Amino acid sequence: MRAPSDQATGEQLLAVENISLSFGGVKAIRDVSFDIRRGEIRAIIGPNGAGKTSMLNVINGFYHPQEGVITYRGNRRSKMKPYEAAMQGIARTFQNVALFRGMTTLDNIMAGRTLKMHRGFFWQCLYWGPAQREEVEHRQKVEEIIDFLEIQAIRKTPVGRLPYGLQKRVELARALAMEPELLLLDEPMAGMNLEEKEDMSRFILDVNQQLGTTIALIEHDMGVVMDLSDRVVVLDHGVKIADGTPDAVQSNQDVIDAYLGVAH
Amino acid sequence: MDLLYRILVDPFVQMAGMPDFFLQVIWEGFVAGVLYSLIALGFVLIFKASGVFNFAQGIMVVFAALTLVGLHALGLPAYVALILTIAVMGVLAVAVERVIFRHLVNQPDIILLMATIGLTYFLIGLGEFVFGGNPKVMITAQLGLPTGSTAIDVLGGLVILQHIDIAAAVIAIIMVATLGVFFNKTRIGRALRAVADDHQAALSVGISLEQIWVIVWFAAGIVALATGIMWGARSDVSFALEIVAFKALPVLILGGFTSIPGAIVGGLIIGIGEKIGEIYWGPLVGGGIESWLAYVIALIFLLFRPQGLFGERIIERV
Amino acid sequence: QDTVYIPLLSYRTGPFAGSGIPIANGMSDYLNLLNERDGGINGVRIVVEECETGYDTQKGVECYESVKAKNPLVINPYSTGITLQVIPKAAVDKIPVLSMAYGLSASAIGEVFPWVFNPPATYWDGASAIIKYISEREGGLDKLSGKKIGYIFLDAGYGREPIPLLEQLAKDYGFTLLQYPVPAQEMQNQSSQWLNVRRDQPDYMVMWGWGAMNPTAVKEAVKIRYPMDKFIGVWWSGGDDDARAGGEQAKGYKTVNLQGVGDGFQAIQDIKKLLVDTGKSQTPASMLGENLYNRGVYNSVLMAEAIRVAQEITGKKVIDAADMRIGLENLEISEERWKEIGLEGFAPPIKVTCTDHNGHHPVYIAEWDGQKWVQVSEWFAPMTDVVQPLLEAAAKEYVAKNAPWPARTEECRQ
Amino acid sequence: MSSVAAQPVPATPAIAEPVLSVNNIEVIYDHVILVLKGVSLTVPEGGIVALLGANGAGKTTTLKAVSNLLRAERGDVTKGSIVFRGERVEALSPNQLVRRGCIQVMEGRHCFGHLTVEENLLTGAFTRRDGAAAIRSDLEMVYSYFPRLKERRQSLAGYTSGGEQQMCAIGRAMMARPKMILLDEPSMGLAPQLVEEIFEIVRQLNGNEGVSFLLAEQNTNMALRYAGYGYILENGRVVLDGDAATLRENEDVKEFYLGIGGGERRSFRDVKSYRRRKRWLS
Amino acid sequence: MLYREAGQFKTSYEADQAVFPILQDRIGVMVILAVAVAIPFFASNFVLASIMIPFLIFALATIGLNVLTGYAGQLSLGTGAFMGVGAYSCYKLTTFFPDVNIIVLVLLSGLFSAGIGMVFGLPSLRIKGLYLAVTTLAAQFFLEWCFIRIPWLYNYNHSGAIEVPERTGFGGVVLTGPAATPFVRYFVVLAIVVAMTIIVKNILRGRIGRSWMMIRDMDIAAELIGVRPLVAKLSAFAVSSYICGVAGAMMVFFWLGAAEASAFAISLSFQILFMAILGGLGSLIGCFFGSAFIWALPVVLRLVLPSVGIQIGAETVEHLTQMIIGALIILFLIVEPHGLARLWQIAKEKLRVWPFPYA
Ligand SMILES: Nc1ncnc2c1ncn2[C@@H]1O[C@H](COP(=O)(O)OP(=O)(O)OP(=O)(O)O)[C@@H](O)[C@H]1O
Ligand SMILES: Nc1ncnc2c1ncn2[C@@H]1O[C@H](COP(=O)(O)OP(=O)(O)OP(=O)(O)O)[C@@H](O)[C@H]1O
Ligand SMILES: [Mg+2]
Ligand SMILES: [Mg+2]
Repeated sequence: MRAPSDQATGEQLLAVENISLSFGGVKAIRDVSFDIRRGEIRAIIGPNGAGKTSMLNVINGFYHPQEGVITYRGNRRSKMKPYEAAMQGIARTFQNVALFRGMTTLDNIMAGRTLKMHRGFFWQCLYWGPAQREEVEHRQKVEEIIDFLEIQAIRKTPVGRLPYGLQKRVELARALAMEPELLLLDEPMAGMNLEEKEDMSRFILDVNQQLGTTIALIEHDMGVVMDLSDRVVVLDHGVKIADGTPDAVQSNQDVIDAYLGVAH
Repeated sequence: MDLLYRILVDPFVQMAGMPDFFLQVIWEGFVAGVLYSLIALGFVLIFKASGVFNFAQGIMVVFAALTLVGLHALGLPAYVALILTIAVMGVLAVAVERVIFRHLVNQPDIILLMATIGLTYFLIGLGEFVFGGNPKVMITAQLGLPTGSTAIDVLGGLVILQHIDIAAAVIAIIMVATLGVFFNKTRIGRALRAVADDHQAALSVGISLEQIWVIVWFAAGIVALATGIMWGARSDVSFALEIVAFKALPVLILGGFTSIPGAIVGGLIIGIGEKIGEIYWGPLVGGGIESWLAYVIALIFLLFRPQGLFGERIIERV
Repeated sequence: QDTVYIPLLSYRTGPFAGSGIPIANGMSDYLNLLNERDGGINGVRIVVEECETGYDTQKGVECYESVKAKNPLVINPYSTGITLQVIPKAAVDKIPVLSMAYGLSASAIGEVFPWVFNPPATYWDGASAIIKYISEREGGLDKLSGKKIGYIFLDAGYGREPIPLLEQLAKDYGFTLLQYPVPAQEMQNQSSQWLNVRRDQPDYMVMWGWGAMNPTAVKEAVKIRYPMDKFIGVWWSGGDDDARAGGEQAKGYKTVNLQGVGDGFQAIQDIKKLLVDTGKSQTPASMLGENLYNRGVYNSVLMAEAIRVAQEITGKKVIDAADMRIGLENLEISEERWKEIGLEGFAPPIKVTCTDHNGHHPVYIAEWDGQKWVQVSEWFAPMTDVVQPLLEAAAKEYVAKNAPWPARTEECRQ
Repeated sequence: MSSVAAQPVPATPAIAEPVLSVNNIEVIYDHVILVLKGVSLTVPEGGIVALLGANGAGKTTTLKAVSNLLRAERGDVTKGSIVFRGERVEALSPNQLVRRGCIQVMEGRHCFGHLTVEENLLTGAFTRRDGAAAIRSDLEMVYSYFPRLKERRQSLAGYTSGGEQQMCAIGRAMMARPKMILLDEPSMGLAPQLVEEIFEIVRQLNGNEGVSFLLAEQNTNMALRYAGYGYILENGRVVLDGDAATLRENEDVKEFYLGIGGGERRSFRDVKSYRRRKRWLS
Repeated sequence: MLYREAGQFKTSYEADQAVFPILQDRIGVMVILAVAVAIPFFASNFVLASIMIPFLIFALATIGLNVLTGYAGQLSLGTGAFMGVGAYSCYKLTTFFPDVNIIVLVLLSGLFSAGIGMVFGLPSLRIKGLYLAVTTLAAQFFLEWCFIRIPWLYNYNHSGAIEVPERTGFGGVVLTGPAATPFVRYFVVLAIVVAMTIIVKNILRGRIGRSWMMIRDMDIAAELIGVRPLVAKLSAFAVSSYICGVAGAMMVFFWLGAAEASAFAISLSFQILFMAILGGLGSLIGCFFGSAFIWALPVVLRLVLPSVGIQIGAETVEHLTQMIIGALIILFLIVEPHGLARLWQIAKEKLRVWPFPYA
């Protein structure tokens, strides 16, 4: 386990500065700035409706903030298309599972590799030859992920039929298949019991440590957040109210009032 | 240059040159629009309550009108036939719910659409079997609907108003108003929208789909009857009327699938728009453009408002 | 007993049923009458079988294929679309096609279309007859100059077919042709077309409509107060229901007609007695003698007479499709013959020849009196001199475009 | 980890007249997938019963079998019986069941996206006949439980955040004034503070109004603190049941569901390798 | 016990990704193909010309629509018009290139409808779901209007129809025109349909097909994963219209023999849509089921009904047929809402667990 202090020196991967986002009258995010460093696990917490999910949406281009700049890998940008974010190595999972319900687990994960596949239309029509070789190559990568997440048994099951917890896992697998640099996880453990949360935590740590993927994590289970994350940013009503190490955040009175209720 | 003139200037010159005729065009467009709205209204009702596009609405129009005329032909007085026809539409509503929709709760919209297609096949077969395929004359006068026309002297010319068209407009407005109030101001209205959103959740809070569906199919049946009477009075009562139902599509799309006022406004825009388009711009390309103009008008509106004028917002969120 | 098989591609369902039902009734009633009354034609019973097309080309082709296997004498497609499809097949399958006064006008040229027959007149004849009638009312062809004639038509091959001829005549006689196309799906919704009519104020209106288009047009004409006696439809726009829909005000609406109307003819009375009153027919008594019903009867007369002629020429009792073609090519119904078959004054004498599969027979104008059609003009001949060259050119064009079109090999037997 | 000392309601399901009893039911989806293989449970009048189990154990299926929503998923109860307040209910429609006082809060929120938050809440009162005033005051009650909802009352539910939707779904069920609530994963996606609040609300409704609860929950810790009795489901079978207090002391439950094996709370970081799941049934 | 995959181990991903990984399925497909090839040697011309040929052509058109609606989730009501574009372009091509093999022209004509399909697909970026129907409807009616109004398209024929000229190929075999036997036409159609089905299957199981399904299932997520909606949707429109175009050309050239604009009316669009939905959206085998159900079953019923019952009129047969079809559609949906293909799948699953009722 690495000490949090190592992280502090890590190079900055992404920075959001003075982001504001509103929908009509609703101000979802107001003037929030923070950064994510390469290789760290950065948690975003806050009460319901604080703007956490909206923040992730801003980072990967689904929402366009009215104000503010985002710097990713040293490039400043304000507006971009979601698929451009994906091309630059940002992957994510969703709070309300957003799997492709009509496809099998395997296809869902293969979908994550879309950007890595290049064979043209002609070869796809023929299938035999290059297209098949490519398909098999990527299938191998996907199988590794399937092994890693222990979902071999449901490979060929349409995801619509899976219980919620497994769906979340498939979603993680799909995001991993993109081999992202930055992985955004939106409540990956909601609706899981303790044992499953432990498993999921393990996966997340492994991804972070073995593959060196930077992770931004939204989670309401404080145990998970405290144990996994290197730094935590706390939002409330769209405003950043705290930012720092888990311990510091946990004892911050504002955070306790707004979010935790009682000290955990 | 000449072409530009003919596209950009000449039509307006014509409009200004014959204002009485222009007024007549608007009126005809208005009437057509009202009639389109009547068809669209039937679709909206069922769409609101189940999220399903009721393919059978067109044939229901024919079926209702045929029943009315058929019962009258048996010697029943017009009003008795009318009441009996309403009863038949009620029976149809119950049957549709019992036999079809009860078994298809919580299925994807496209499946429900397919079921209404099945229903369409069945009703066409049944209708032709019972009533025969030959056209019949609507019993307009017997129902006490006005016939004849009035010519108004305005703007240096005559504008002819058909009494039946005026009646159609009045009936349509009454119908839209009643249904609008019924579905928007009562708790049934809220329940309807809930059902359209999520069958299962609606069930879970105790909304009775059976009851809701019977109500809306019955309402749609009555709207179909009104539509059948009005269109029947315009041409004749035959299975060809079913084709007219397609006209509801651009209206619905423009107005928004779930909105009762949308059906009216959409109908009027399409009705008036296509008449003006056909009369003043149609000749440039040899006429007959009405068949696609409505869709193009709807398309242009949609590019600005993808959910139609009054449709519910398409929720995009992750 | 000996039988021959005649399929009828009818449509009693769908949007065009309104026009299809009386025709189907007339056709089958007359053939069945021959069976009931005379025991068939020279002792050969006719097996009549309807195949429902719904006026749909797909089903029409299916019907054609299904009846083909049963050795039909002749095919009556009763739809221009289906006719166009079976025309090329006819020569291959060796089954004559009888498209009575519809279908491809150019198929009148027997040299090119040995297997297709479209008596008694083509659409071009019809259109020219209407113009001729108008000119007579105006007091001569030279009076047409400067007049405006509106043409409202079903926007399909059927309705577009007369346009070249009308344009030609407009050029020749100096009238203006105004076109009002009605798209098929707008059949019952013609207010724009009639608004245009109201604006343009044409002196006459000519209509090429079918099915539900007709009653709607009549109603719309009434609505804009168009003078009904200047509104003339082709023979397919002359259904009783079509005019009836316009109510009282439809009085004066005209149609160019090919045969007599009313149930006063002996043969029709026989049908009533032997078939309708005994419940052997689907026809309601009120429909007997209606214009389109009689059209159906006419169609069957053509077939029956052709069978008789074929029997005579070939000497066979039970003829086949090839014989039937010969029968049709030598079809002749004289005045006496019309009388013999109980249809005196029903139609002018008919003659079809190897080269002329149509005959361009005389037509007359009928007017709706609020209850029924009445004849308001003498029988008169269409402008064959204008039509014939056009037909020949069209046939030549057809051959060129459908190369390799087989040359006629059938000899002309008499 | 401090805890609000929750006194478990002493549960004696055998004695008190059960408000709900499920007897040995079997559920098949799509005619081929057998999911519940004989589940029995009872909820005593005024009791809170927790249904625990891993993902896919069949908790949701059980609840839906009770509320009769299964049919909408092409599932079928093929065996066994369900008795709600002395009446067999398998043949009733969900709406009849709601009228009889049993309502379900569905997993995954299921708010009506195109209705505003307030309209969503009002649909909950669909079956009520006790007048607008009563409904109004209940609406205020829900708002007082969930102030966040009041702030967002006019926005379309489809646009609200996950947690807001969850509150909306729970509030909606409360609007029906039920005798019994089937709660499916109420804590999912809620902030910790709210989770506590939700369970407090459950306790209040239970204590003040005598509402019974059948509660499917992953947050075992919470569930067993508030429930009187618990069932543990695995692979479509009940594998363990007992008083909440007893369950909490059970070593296996501690190990797998409470995360306090060995007496101390483990850190998520320290779970070294994936453990083989120990199961009561293999 | 017959349908078991037990014991069939796949040792490579290639084998696992095969279209029919299970031996019994492979055998089944072979049997079906063998039957398809054998049919003409037994069946009457009527069966070939009126059941099999249209059945195959409609199945292909349904595949085209299914690519767009079933796989890419874009509702289309313009299939008929896209088929029309194929037919009219093929007709023009035959006039311009009378000597080129007609099959090549048929395959080329699809390109034109692909192009037009893409143009009408553009609004799909902004307009979704049922609302998208308006663009395809606009396409339907506008194109239909063009088929009537642009006489150049039908070579200024007075009849306003396109007529199929006689064309030979492969050493003098008559392929089109009235002299082409159903036997020959059937094999040409069969070959094209089988080849196109295989190609579509290939596209579907690769990257492009997956990106369509991603857009269908959840367009937002798909975009966040890196699918460009523009490319995915337009490619679906293109492929779909291409297939429909080819089907349309075949419909006229190998089946009807001549066609007016009305042959490509909205009723054709609906007919194909019914086939796609009833067969099962998002299933290739379903396209064949749907086509068989909506086209072939009525034909068979029309033949069979008179022979079992008392003598009834042709129109009564038609009425009964319609009622039966309607009732069957409803019945099938109640039994299995996801179409005939799903019913098939469930049947297979049942077979797999047989003799036990469920797994
Ligand atoms: N597209 C939108 N339109 C309108 N309002 C929105 C939209 N997206 C988010 N909001 C509002 O912005 C606020 C923040 O929402 P967000 O989903 O970011 O919350 P969150 O922090 O993720 O909450 P939770 O923990 O409950 O998921 C909420 O009040 C929500 O209703
Ligand atoms: N509609 C359905 N069709 C087929 N199988 C289903 C369906 N719904 C659920 N299942 C299956 O039934 C089993 C039980 O599912 P259920 O949703 O009841 O589990 P759960 O205990 O609620 O799990 P979770 O904690 O993930 O919500 C799962 O294996 C699931 O795959
Ligand atoms: Mg969120
Ligand atoms: Mg569950």
